[in-house]
Amino acid sequence: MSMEEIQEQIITEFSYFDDWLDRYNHLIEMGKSVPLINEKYKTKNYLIGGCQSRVWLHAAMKDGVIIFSADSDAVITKGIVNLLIRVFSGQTPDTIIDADISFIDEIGLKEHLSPTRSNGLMSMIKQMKLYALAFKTKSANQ
Amino acid sequence: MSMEEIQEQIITEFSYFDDWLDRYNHLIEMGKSVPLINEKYKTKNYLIGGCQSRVWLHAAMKDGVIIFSADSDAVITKGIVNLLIRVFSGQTPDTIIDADISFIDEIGLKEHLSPTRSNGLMSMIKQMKLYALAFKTKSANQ
Amino acid sequence: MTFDINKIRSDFPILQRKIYDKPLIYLDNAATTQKPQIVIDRITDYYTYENANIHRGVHYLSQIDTTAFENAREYIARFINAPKKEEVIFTKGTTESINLVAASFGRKILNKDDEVLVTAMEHHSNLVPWQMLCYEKEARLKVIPYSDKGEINLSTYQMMLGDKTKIVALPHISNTLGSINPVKEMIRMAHEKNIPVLIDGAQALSHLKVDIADLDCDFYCCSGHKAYGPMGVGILYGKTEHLNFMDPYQTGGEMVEHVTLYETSFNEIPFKFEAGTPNVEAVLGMEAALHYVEETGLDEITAHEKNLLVYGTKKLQQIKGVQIYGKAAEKAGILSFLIDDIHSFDAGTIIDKFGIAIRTGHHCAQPVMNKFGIPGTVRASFAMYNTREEIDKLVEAILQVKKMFG
Amino acid sequence: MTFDINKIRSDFPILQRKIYDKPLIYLDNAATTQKPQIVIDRITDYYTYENANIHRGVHYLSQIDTTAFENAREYIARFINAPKKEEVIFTKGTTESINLVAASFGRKILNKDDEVLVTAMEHHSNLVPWQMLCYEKEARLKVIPYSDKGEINLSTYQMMLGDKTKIVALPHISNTLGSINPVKEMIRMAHEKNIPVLIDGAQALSHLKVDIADLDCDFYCCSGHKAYGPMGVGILYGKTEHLNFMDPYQTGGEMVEHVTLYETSFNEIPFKFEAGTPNVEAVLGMEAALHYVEETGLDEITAHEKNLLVYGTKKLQQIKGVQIYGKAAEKAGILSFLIDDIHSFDAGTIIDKFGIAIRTGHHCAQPVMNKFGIPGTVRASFAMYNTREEIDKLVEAILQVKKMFG
Ligand SMILES: Cc1ncc(COP(=O)(O)O)c(C=O)c1O
Ligand SMILES: Cc1ncc(COP(=O)(O)O)c(C=O)c1O
Repeated sequence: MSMEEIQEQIITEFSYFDDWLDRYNHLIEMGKSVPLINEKYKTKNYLIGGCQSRVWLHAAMKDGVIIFSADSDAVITKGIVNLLIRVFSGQTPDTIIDADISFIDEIGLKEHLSPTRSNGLMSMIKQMKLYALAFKTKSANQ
Repeated sequence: MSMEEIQEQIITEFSYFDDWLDRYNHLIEMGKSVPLINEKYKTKNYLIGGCQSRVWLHAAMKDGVIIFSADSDAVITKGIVNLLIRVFSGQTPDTIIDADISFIDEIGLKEHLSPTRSNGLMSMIKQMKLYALAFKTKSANQ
Repeated sequence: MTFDINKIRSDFPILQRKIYDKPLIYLDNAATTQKPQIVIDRITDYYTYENANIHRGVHYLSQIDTTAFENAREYIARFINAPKKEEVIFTKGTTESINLVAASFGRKILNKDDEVLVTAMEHHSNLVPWQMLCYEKEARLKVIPYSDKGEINLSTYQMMLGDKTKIVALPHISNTLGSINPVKEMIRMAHEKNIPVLIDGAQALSHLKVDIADLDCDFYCCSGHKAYGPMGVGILYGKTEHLNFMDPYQTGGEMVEHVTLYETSFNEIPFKFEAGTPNVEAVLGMEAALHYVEETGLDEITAHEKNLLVYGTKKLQQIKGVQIYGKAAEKAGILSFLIDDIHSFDAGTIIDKFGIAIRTGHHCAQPVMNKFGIPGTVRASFAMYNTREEIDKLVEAILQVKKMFG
Repeated sequence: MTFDINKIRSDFPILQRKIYDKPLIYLDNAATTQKPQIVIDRITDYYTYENANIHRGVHYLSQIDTTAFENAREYIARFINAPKKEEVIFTKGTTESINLVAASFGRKILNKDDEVLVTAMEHHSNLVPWQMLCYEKEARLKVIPYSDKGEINLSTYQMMLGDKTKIVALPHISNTLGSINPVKEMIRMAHEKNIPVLIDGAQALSHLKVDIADLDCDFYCCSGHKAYGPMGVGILYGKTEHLNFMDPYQTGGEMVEHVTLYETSFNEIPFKFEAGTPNVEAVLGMEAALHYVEETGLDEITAHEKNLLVYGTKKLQQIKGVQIYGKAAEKAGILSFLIDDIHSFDAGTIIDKFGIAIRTGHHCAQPVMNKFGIPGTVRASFAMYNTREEIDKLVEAILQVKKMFG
């Protein structure tokens, strides 16, 4: 599926929930199914700074696309990570670098987009794009 | 004359002037007749801090009363100094220490009473009272 | 004086607003308090009718502002019962006040192998400046321990006060555990050995009576914004002898007496420590805030917040799985807790949806979190305008959290 | 864009007030500027609807404030054309910004016998911190001279830039003489020898276009309150490489990343330099002020103030016995003068009675007074809301002064 299609899918999914309670319950559900990071990556090196909860993120390049895995000690954060992984994992570096993330606004999670240090969504997206950039540069240099 | 009488006199004197212009002209006049300090006292030691214009103040004890002399490089300040000297000079230390200076308010010069560092009226009064205290302590110790 | 909670609440305009269509329940008072209308009005009036730069100005506005500013200093000095008004220095907040003392006093008295004493419950603002100073001076930072309840053991403390101890820095009230520390007694003990004491009073001002003369502390630091006043102003109280001994901290502007290109002499206290244009607006706003507190009745406020603490503690303890951190016998209106093993961020995110403002995380006191082996807590902290009904709503929110993450 | 002076005047509520029954004529803008209604409203709104402590808060108010605060940083960075928004650090004012650089940068790079260059026209805030630093480090403060007109001689300056020069600190605009210094050229010259340059822009912001990227300065310092914003906020712009190299200045609160009882790691820029609760109110107020300036048109403001300067200079020169200090070809709207040999305090006291706010004295630039051998000057300084009619009133007042002391 293209990234746009996945985003559309997520938007549709969330559109079934009228209120915050159901949206968050859904997010919590999603938090349970996050592609878990290998325990050996749950170290300082893979920690994303600037989150109130701890988030570990790992990325690997496979057949021209990037595969992300992650974990967090907070469940809502895990849910958000899962959303991002659904969108970004399996995409090419270029797609990720140019990705528009306005779908987060549309599913009513805009509050997590604020440029603060209190939540990690922006940091996570930044880190994912940085990984993409790094892989792109690396393959260009090969 | 008692200090109260002098203050009354000054209040009466100023009551003839309706507006600030005449009051200030009077003050400037008074500035010209300030009991001039001996040039040898126009040194750092006799300078009063906290005034925008420079004020030198000297005090001497004579027959149980204090005689003040002063000068300033600004004319209005000189006028104010003169007022204070008329009130305080020739009085006993105790009278000076306990002096109520509300007459300044009554003659419409309250603006110079603000506890600021921009004008020296408060500093001058403080310094005069300090002199009085010093002389009192000195004579008590003799 | 009667404590009229409805009147008080109507004095704070923000309490009329809604968050997610629910009335705002503001329980983040240890982070910053809300402002009564008269504080907002004071600021508006200041900029609408009075604004000018103060000191040395001969013009009318500058004169009335200077008078207002120095009168505010006098009022605030009286409010905290400081022996002299020149001992009250305006800073931008508690953090700056502590940094000022560390730099201008600590740096001057501390030598290699000397010791600085702090507690293990410090806010970072009363910890990191001393860490840095000790590092620079090759001195030792010694940490006064406390019990799991959040109480400092006085005899341990007394034993730690040694010949090498050059300064003690203590929080009046812990911003995480709520403990009201026995600072008067601790100051007395330190003074027996001639050791000066700094009190971090960020959480105390306007919550309980701060009586500098009675405490006899050497330094006291607090912030306006945590005491119903505006942001950008704080107090450093210091004893005259110390302030005169200290070098200036920042230099420039009105704090100098005489300047040539190569030499400068400094003004007297408090001006010596107030470099640059002072925040007149915030000082006048802080005066208005303390006025409001005085009129409302500080004792009544203290009692009201204590009531809320007792009620809130009882209610929270009735919820299965809620663990409260900080159980000192003497405790202010600060309630830190965790629900089961739910992450504080998860809990906070849901509680927020009820229109309830609470804080989550480490509250700038990471060592406290380390002691209890947790990444953070949820913290509800009370002010004069809070009510039992608001605590009931918090309980509802907590039950919802349990349901969602249970 | 048309520059509508009547509209502008009506935007500043204080201009409607009377002093001694006369309309206020505010000509003390170099000390502090007045505030337009939208700045006052921004503050009122902030405390009425939004107030909270920012960063790390998960609750709604804290989140919207954090966003607003960081958006303000972004806007302000753009306003001064700073290359990166993290290079914009909020301080309490110019004085603090300069002290921060002296302490965290100067102290780290300066050694015995090194040199710091300043001009002989500095405000004390850009002089005393460097004096103190040189004293501490046994380094030398070297002073760039200027002509009687108030112009720096560029070739003398270039000659003074030597191997030992470690930092140059310059005023963009002199607060006493009004000279607009050729800072871009001076920065270029210093950079040729790899010497970093700090610009004291207190008098420049909102009076002329400040373009950091174009100037290529290493540090730029200014205050909100001199640029139509609230008191209690200032900017330190610093190049990333310097800011990363520098140690923190004040510590505590949000500027740390990780804290244990004995060790601390610091947050990244800009937060590393913003210890304690930030002055959210003042930052948002400053943003509103700069917005207002942008909408009014900065070029038009500059032109208007230049007009007033030209007009005022002409009018003052027509009065016999008036001596103007500062006659640089490039000059901002700052007019220092003396009338005959009348003391500035005498003149100022009378001028005040006309409802005119001017400043008298040494303007925190005593070395400038020493150069000209005078104790002080009378200073009229212009802002966007001043008019020719106001200058005419000033002239009337000066004539009265001459009459009274003549
Ligand atoms: C040139 C100059 N530098 C520095 C300052 C100090 O600014 P602040 O008092 O806002 O820190 C001023 C203001 O008086 C100034 O005019
Ligand atoms: C105990 C304590 N000390 C110091 C501070 C720092 O206060 P400010 O951020 O106002 O400088 C706080 C506030 O967070 C605090 O709670």
